[in-house]
Amino acid sequence: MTREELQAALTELQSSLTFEEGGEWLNINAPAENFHELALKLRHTSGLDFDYLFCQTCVDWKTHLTMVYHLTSMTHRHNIVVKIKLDRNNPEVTTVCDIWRTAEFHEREVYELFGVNFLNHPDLRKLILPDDWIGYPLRKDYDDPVNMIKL
Amino acid sequence: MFSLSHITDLVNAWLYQQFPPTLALLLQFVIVGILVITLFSILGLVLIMMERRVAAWMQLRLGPNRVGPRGMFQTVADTVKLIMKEGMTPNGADKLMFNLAPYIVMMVSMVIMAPLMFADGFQIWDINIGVFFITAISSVSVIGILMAGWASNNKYSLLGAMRSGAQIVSYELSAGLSIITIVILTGSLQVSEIIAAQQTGWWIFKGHIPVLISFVIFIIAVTAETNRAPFDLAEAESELTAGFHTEYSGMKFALFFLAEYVNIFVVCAIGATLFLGGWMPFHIGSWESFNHIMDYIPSSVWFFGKTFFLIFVIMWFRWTFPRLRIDQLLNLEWKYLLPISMFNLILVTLMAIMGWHF
Amino acid sequence: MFEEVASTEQGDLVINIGPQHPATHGVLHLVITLNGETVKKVEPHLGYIHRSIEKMCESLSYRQFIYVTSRMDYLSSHINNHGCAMLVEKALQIEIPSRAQYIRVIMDELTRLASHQLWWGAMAMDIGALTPFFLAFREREMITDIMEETCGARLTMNYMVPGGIMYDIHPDFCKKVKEFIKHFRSKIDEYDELLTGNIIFQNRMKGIGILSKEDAISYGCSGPTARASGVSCDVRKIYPYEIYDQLKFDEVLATEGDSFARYQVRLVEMHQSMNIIEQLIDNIPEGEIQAKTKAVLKLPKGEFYTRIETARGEFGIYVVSEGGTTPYRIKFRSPGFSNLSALDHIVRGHKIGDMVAIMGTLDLVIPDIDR
Amino acid sequence: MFLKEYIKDVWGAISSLLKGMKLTGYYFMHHNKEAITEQYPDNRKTLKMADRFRGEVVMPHDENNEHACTGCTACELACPNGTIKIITKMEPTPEGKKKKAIDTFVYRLELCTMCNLCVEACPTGAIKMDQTFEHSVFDRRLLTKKLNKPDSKVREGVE
Repeated sequence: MTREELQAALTELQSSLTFEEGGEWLNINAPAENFHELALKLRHTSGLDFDYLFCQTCVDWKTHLTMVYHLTSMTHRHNIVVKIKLDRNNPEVTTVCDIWRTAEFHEREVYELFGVNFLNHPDLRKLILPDDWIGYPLRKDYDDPVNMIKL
Repeated sequence: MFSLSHITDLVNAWLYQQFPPTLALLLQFVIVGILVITLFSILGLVLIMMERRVAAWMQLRLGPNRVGPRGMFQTVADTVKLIMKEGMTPNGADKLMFNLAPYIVMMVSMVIMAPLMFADGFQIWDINIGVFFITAISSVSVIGILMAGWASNNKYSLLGAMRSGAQIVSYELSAGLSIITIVILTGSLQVSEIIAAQQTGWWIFKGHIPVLISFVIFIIAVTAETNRAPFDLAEAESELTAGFHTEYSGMKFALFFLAEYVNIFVVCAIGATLFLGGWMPFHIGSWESFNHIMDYIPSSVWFFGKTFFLIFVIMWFRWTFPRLRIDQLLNLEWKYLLPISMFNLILVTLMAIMGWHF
Repeated sequence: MFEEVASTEQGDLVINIGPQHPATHGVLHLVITLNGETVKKVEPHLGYIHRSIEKMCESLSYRQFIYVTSRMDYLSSHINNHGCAMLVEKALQIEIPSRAQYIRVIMDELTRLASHQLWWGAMAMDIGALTPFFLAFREREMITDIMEETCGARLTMNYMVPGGIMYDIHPDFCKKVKEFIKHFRSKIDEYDELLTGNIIFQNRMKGIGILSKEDAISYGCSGPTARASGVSCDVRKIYPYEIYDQLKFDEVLATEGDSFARYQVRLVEMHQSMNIIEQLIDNIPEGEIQAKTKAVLKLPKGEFYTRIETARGEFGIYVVSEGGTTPYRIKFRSPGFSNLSALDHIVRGHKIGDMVAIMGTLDLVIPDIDR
Repeated sequence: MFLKEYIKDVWGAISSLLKGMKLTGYYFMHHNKEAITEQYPDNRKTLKMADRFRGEVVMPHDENNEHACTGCTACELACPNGTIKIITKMEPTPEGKKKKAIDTFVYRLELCTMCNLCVEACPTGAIKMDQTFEHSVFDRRLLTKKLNKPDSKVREGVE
């Protein structure tokens, strides 16, 4: 599907979506509430079939966090980027690891590096950092005088 | 012709002349013990060196070439290193079992040497159930490995030992069955008689296809029994780091290592004795002059030549094949080797009864 | 982790494979729960070689951050660098000269070959065959020599720069590459003789570790791992970059999804890579090797994503730029990370030996997973 | 027929194994020709590194003890690891004006990743990569090097 068709199809799916101009692929801003429903629709609506979550990450904008989901469809070869704005003090979003299994590890990574809490995640533990680590290293205000080398 | 039996007879006569019979016998025990230990250490050094060279040459490498001329003393240097290392015992280990295990493994491989005939008339103990003795004793070595694995208090060791137990117990069967084929053909369990029966030709040539089959099965089974690749599941470096001897260090590890190589020597010597005629020279029917030349080669050279050829074959396996999985290993034994050797046994029996061999 | 141990059933054995273990090719830590020899559960614990490259890149300029990516997947360092250079070029809309494109593609394919050779040897070592490792290194040595001569280093080359390549190829380059292709074509049959046809190897591989197509997609697998399950995901074919759309090569696909399929796919990919190099090596056009770029690169405000096919799969770079000289946020989508997440699913119910073999066929490079 | 299949299986298995053994056997017999080992410390005399091999950063000086470094710090800015530190001084020119010149070119080998970015960035070609690769020393402080030789001057005409 082309960008315009995708935009139309997605608006039909959920009217509360807003779209960003520019960018290589269609960027969608979705609300954090009911994200799981949207994700299910994205995955299973025929014609969309976003079955491949190839990148999932988070960006710290100092005022808020943004979850970024890069989705593609293995059958139709179209891509979208879904962004969810999260409250920085209490970031919470429903997990998508029951829809895309790869999200399990990616969400664990985001959980420990950004402190985003994924609701209903089956196994939300630290993956990379030691279990007793305090703080979220990839946040912009993170400071660790011991382990960080400033050039 | 030069023969070792003269020397042994001379020593024997001299001892009985000088000392009372009991003391003479005891002195003979001591001499034999020293000889076996010497042979043991020499074999360890030579075989480990050989393994390294074979491995290196098959792997496009040069092998050890720094210590001594052409790297000959590399194993000596390694032994010195291992002796000087601290022999650690893990904290939760069963101390007695842990320390005993390498010696049991070692002793087993020493005892099996007793009925081997190293040359014409050069034998420690010509027991009349020689072959049976060997199969009986060699199955004790699994106890040492199980002890080592269990006492180490390490999960890798435990898994390795359990694998090794399953493996050795299974492969003993087909090794035994293939030995029995020769026993049937010879009609004796005595090692000297088995060799004497091959005066007219080695069993591998005289026995047609059935003996060839049992020879192949024997080689496979002993490779498995000595925990060599492709059946090195007890060690399985990429799976269990070092298997049953993960926790061993220093000299205790060296004993395991040495025992493995001596075991290889022993099983290959048995193979050479049973199938390749032991110290018997290679003869071809009525080529008298050729047979005479062959006779001039000392019998010990024949024996060691054959043994080392088999050892080389086993090393060749190790550096070529990937490792089997544990269930495949047992499948191979129970679904392929055992039925084939059972069937083969019937064939051999038939052959022996009908006298179809040469 | 301790709760996990407590919750396992009576009689289960929990074993730590790693962080130092011959099978993990680095410092991966797997906690496996065993029932006898059968694996019930595999739980990767990562981070032993985590260097926080993503955070580091936030303080490096767009010229500087390329060299760091060599250290991620060190076996396809060229391709990682290439991806980063491509991202900068895409954001700044730089057209790179065709000579640079040709050389880049040749370098990529040589890297892929070297990586697959090392994988072949290492995987053979995982299943207990030690000789293939040396055979693989014999051929790989030729590639690293070529790399050393042209790029100046053997492993972490840093040869790609935004706008082209750092310097021109060595005068002997074409000759040596042709020599290598000729040599490797004659030697690749040995790989089959020694391993592929071997009955023990086939029994160890066939029907083991089956990853279905649906699972491969769901787990985000890419590269040969996914292609062995029938997922068409070759970035070179689907989203062609540089001159891949003008080249004749096949996307290697298998449908079985087992270890043997993954093995075969990589082996055939080696042939394909050689074909690609042969198409290019005689036709490198003359001309510039670098496009004109500014001394200080500033990416426009926005978000950029580039993907590139490394030897292990799809490598993605996601950059959020605030318009400055350094990235605001950078995320590397490493193929190994997603492939590793499928490990637990594939391995369950297999024996320990199979687990090691499956890990070998997944071709994990731990710094790539940990970043 | 079952037995025929069984024998065929066994034969196929054995022949596949023999094929592999043939290969390793070949290498065993031809080890002199095929060995690929490099006897590294022994072959130092004949060992030739590739011209472009990046071992460490050096600053070539000519016979008048002059180099081409103006102390512009382009390399320092280009270095991703803070490997290079340039300390400048003010030097009087013949016309009586004061001019910025290099005092010390500090190069910390232990931080260097041999990425070649400094050499690329240098506008005057003052530094280059050397082919040495045996860098191990017993004292870490020896890895911090001063690249410009004592009393060296910047070459005439280099701006």
